[in-house]
Amino acid sequence: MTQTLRTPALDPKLARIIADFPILARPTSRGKRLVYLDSAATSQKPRAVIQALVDYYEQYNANIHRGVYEIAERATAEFEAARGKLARFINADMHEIIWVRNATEAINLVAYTWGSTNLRAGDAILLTELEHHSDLVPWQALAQRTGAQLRFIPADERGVLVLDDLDALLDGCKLVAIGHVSNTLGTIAPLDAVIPRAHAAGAVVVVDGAQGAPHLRVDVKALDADFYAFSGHKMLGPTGIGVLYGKRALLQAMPPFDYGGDMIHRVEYRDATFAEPPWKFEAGTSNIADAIAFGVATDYLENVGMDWIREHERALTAYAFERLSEFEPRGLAIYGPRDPAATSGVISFNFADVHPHDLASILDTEGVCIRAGHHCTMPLMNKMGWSATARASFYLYNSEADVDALAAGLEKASKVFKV
Amino acid sequence: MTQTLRTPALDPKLARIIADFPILARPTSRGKRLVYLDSAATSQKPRAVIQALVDYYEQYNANIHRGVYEIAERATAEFEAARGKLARFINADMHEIIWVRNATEAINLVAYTWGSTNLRAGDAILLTELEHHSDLVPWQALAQRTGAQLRFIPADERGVLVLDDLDALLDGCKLVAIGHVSNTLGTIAPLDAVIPRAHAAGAVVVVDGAQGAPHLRVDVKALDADFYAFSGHKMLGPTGIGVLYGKRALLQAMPPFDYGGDMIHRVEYRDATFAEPPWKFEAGTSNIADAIAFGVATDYLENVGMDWIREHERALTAYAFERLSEFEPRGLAIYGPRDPAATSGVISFNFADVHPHDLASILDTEGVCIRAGHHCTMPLMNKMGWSATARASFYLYNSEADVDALAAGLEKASKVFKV
Amino acid sequence: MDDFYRDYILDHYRNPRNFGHLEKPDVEAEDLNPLCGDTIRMELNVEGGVVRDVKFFGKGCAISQASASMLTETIKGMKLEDVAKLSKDAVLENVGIGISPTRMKCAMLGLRVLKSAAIGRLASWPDEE
Amino acid sequence: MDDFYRDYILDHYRNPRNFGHLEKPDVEAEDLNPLCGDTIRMELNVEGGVVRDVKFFGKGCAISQASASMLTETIKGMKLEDVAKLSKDAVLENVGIGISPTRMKCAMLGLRVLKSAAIGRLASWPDEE
Ligand SMILES: Cc1ncc(COP(=O)(O)O)c(C=O)c1O
Ligand SMILES: Cc1ncc(COP(=O)(O)O)c(C=O)c1O
Repeated sequence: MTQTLRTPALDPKLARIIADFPILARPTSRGKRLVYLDSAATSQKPRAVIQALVDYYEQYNANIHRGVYEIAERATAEFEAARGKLARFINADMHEIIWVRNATEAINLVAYTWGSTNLRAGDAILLTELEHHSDLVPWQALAQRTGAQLRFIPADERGVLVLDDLDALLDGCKLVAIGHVSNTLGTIAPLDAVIPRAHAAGAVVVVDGAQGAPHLRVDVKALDADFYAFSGHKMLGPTGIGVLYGKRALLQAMPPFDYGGDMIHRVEYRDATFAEPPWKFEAGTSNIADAIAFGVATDYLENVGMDWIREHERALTAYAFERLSEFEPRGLAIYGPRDPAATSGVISFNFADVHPHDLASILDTEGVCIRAGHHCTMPLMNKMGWSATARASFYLYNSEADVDALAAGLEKASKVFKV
Repeated sequence: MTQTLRTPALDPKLARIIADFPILARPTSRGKRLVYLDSAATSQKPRAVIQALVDYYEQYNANIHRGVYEIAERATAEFEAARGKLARFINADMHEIIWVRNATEAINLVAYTWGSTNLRAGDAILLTELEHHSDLVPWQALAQRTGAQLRFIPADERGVLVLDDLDALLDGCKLVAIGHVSNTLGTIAPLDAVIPRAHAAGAVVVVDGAQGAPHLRVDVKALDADFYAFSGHKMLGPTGIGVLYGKRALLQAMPPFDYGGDMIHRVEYRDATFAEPPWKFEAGTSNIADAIAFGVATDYLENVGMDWIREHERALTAYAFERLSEFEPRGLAIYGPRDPAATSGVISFNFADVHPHDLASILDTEGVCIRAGHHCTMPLMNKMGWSATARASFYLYNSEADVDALAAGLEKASKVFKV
Repeated sequence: MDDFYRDYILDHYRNPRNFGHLEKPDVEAEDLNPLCGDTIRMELNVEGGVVRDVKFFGKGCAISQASASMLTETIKGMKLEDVAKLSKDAVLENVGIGISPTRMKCAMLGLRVLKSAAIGRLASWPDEE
Repeated sequence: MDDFYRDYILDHYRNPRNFGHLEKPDVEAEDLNPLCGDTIRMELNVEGGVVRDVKFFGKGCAISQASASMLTETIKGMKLEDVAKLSKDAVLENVGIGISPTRMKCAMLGLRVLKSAAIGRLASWPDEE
C-alpha cells in the first residue's frame, strides 16, 4: 500500500505543525509514512524542543543555583524561567511548580508527604474507577501504610463517571484523586462538579493531569485543584521531566519528599532545616536540560493555541468515529462515549476476534502506531470485561490522512484475519 | 589577558577529547576561552551524547515496554541496552541497575525502602564526616522516622577518614553510608577496609558513588558494595538520569518506592502485585532518552579508558598543586591531602582574605569556572572552621593550560584584592 | 510480522488444541504477561515422569494462544524433565517464523508457564535465558 | 564583575562599619544565604520609631559584607517603617554598579535581614519583589 506523504487538502497551519516534527518526515523501515497514533503514551517532539536540549548542552551546560560563573548563571536563569513558563501555562505561581520526573512521581510525592502526614486509619481516599495505575497504586500503598480506606466513584459502561452517590462517597473523605482525562477512553472528568463538593466535604483534591494538560487549557486557579500532576513527555516535552503543582499553603505545610543537596536551608551533622517550596521538594541536581526544554514545549503549545488543539482533536475524533463505523458491520466495537466533545482525542476499540496486539502488529507493518493492551488500567478492563483494547490517540500533528491510514490498516487486518 | 585556544604541547589524545566537547570551543561573552574547572558539580558532554538525544527524538521517540510498533521496539531495545551498558560499566548484572534521576534519589530510594523496612529504634546508621548533604540528610530523616541513631566516622584535619574506632562505631550498626570520593576535598574513601568490616558487623553498605563512578574504575562485585548510587550528569551523561545499583537479593526483598504504571505485575482496584527488579523500582514513564544517552556516555568513557582518565587527573592535580603553591606566600591555603594519589581531581583552597565567591567572580571574568561555597557539605565546613572554600575540579577534558588559566586568574584576584 | 499470521496460526488461535481443564492435574501453573495482560494456564497429567495429558487455558493474542496450543501438542509423551529443558527454539520451530522482540514475550508465555509447571516454581522467560 | 571590586567596596569589606553587637537591641534578625552559607545578623536600637543605632555581624563575601556595612550607614536616623519599605535599589545605589544575577542574593542578604528585623518576620528577598 503506498501512501502519499501529505494529503492535498491539508490545512496550512497543520502542514506547518507537521513540518516542525522531524520524526514525522522519516519513513519506517518498510518505507511507510510514520502514522503516529499513540500520543496518549508519549508525544512526538518539535524541532524547537530538541534544539533547546542541544543548545543547553553545547552552550551553557552547568549546575544551577550555586555557580557564580557565566554559564551557571545562564543555566540557572533559563531553568527558573522554564518554571515560570510552566506556571503561566496552568495559571499558577512559580513557587507552586515542582519539577518531578513524571506524573507518576508527582502523585507519589503527594502520597508520601501530604498523604502520610494527613491521613489516619479510618479516613477515606476517594478515587474513580477510571484511574491509571499511576493514580491508583500509590493510593493503595498509602492506604496500607495509614489504614485509610479506598473508595471509588463508579463509571458506567461507556466510561462516564456516575456522581449519584458522591455525597456519601465524600463522607469522611480526606483526599480525592481523579484523572482529568481517562487515557483509556478519553472521557473528560467532571472536575467542575467534583472539586467544589470535595472541598465542601473537607477533602483535598489531587488531579492526575497526565492526559489533561497536553490537550485541554488548564487553569488550576479556576479548577481550584489542590494538586495537579502532569508529564512533559506527553505534551511535546522530553522524557524525564514533569510537574507537580500544589497550592502554596499546602506545599509549605508538607514535609519534604527526597532529601539532599539543594533542598536544604542549613545542615548540621544531626539536623537540617529546609528551603522554601518549590525547592524544598527538589533534592539533588535537577533535570536541568529537560526542564528548560519542557518550557520550550509549552511555548510551542501556547503558540499553536490550546483552543486550536482542542478543536483540531475534536474534529479528528469525529472523523475517526465516522471512518471506524464503517467496520462496525464486521465486528468493530468502539468503547467510551461516542461524543467527541465528551472525550479528548482517544478512541479505544476492538475489531472482531482480532486481538489488539495482533491488530497493532499488522498496523505496524503499514507504519501505523497504535497501542494495544490494558493501558495501565487493568481494573477498568476487568470491570468492563475487556481483556485488552486497541487505542488510537491524537495530537496536534495528526491529520485526517492519519485516520485514513488507520482505516486502511484495519482493512488489511480484516483480510489477514478473514473478518 | 588573551589565552591561546590550545597549548602547543597538548597530548594528541587529549586534543581529540577536547574537540569532542562542543561547549569547550565556545568563547565566553567576554571572548575568553571557557576553562571549565567545575566537573565535580556537573561534567560537560561530548558530541556523541548530545547526538544520542537528538537521534532518539528525531528517529525513534516512543514509550517503551508496551508498544508493539517499530519505533517503540527500538526505543525499548535501546533503553534496555543502555541498562546493560551501565551494568557492564560497574560490573553488575543488568537486573541490578535501577534508573533514577540522580544519586540523591538513589540514596533516598534505599532510605525509603530498605531503610524503612529494616531499621528499628536503637539501630545505628554509620556515616562519615565527609558526606555530601545528599548522603546525610536522607539518613537524618530515616533516623527520625525509625528512631535509629546516627554515628560518624571522623575525618582528620586533612579530610582523611580515621578508622581507629571503626569496630566500636559498627557495633549495633545496620547500615553504613559512605561516599566513594569526597566532593569537597577529593579524598578517596578506604572502601576496601570499611566494607568487609561493615559486613562482618552485619551492616549493609550504601556507597555514594556520585564522585566515584565518574573518575575511578568501579567494580561493585570486587568492592562488595550492597548499594552504589551515582549520577549521569557528572560522568558525561545528561541531567535527569542516574543509577542505583543494588545486589539482586536485596532488591528482591525490598518493597517498591514509587508506585504506578510499568512497575506492576497485576493490579486490582484494591490490591496490586509488582514486577521483578529493576522494573519494580521504575514507576511511570522512564527518562528514556537520557538513559540511552547515559549509556553512550559510558561508551565514551570506556573508549577513552578509565585508567587513562585516572592517570590524567592525577597528573593534572599534581601540576595544579605545583602552580597553586606559588601563591602560598600570599596566603593561599590548600585543604585536603596534598597527595594526588589519595584524591580524585578535586582541590579545595582559600586565597588570603578573598572570599571564595569573590574569587570565583573574578575568575569568571577570565572564563575560568570554579565553584565557591560549602559544596553541600555544611557540617564538614563547620567542623573544619571554613566558612567557604574555592574548589577546582578536573576531568578528562582538562589540560595543563586550564591550570595555567586558573593561576593567571589568581594573579588577577591578587591584584584586585591587593593580596 | 504480517507474514506471521498464516493460516495454521490462525487455526490454532481460533481452534486451540487441548484447550480447557484437566479433571485432576498433577502439576499446573499460570502466569500473565504483565505488559499486555495475556494469561496462560497449563495443566498436566504425569505418569512415571512422562506427560500423559495436557490442557491449557487462557486468553490473549494469536501469538500467545497459538504458541501455547502448538506446545501442548509438542509435549505429549515427553519426559517432564525434558519439558523443563525446552528452549525458546521449541516455540520458534512451531510457529515457524521470526517474531519481533516485543512480541517475543507473547510467544514465550506458554512455554514459561509450562516450564514453571515442570520445575514447580516460576521459570525465567525463555527469551532471556 | 571585576569592576565591582573597587576600593570603597574593599574598604567596607575589610573595615566594616557598625560591625559587632549592640548591648540591648530592640529588634534583631539573622539569616543566611543558603546557596553559599553567608550569614548576616542585624541589631537595631529604635526610639520613637526611629533607628538610633545599628550593628551588624556576619561573615561572607565582599559583596554581602560591604552591602551590609553600607546599609547600616544608610539607615541610621531613618524611620523603622521606612526601613521596612527599602527596595533593592537602596543597596544598588550604595554599591554603585551592576551585580550579576547569582551574586544578587549576596548583595541583598543584608537588606533582607534588615527588613526582617523591621517587620518582625522573615522578609522576602528584595530582588524577588
Ligand atoms: C559526593 C556527592 N554525593 C552526592 C551528590 C549528589 O548528586 P546529584 O545532585 O546528582 O544527586 C553529589 C553531587 O554534588 C556529590 O558530589
Ligand atoms: C491518565 C494517566 N495518568 C498517569 C500517567 C502516568 O504518566 P507518566 O508515565 O508520565 O508518569 C499516564 C500515562 O500513561 C496517564 O495516561
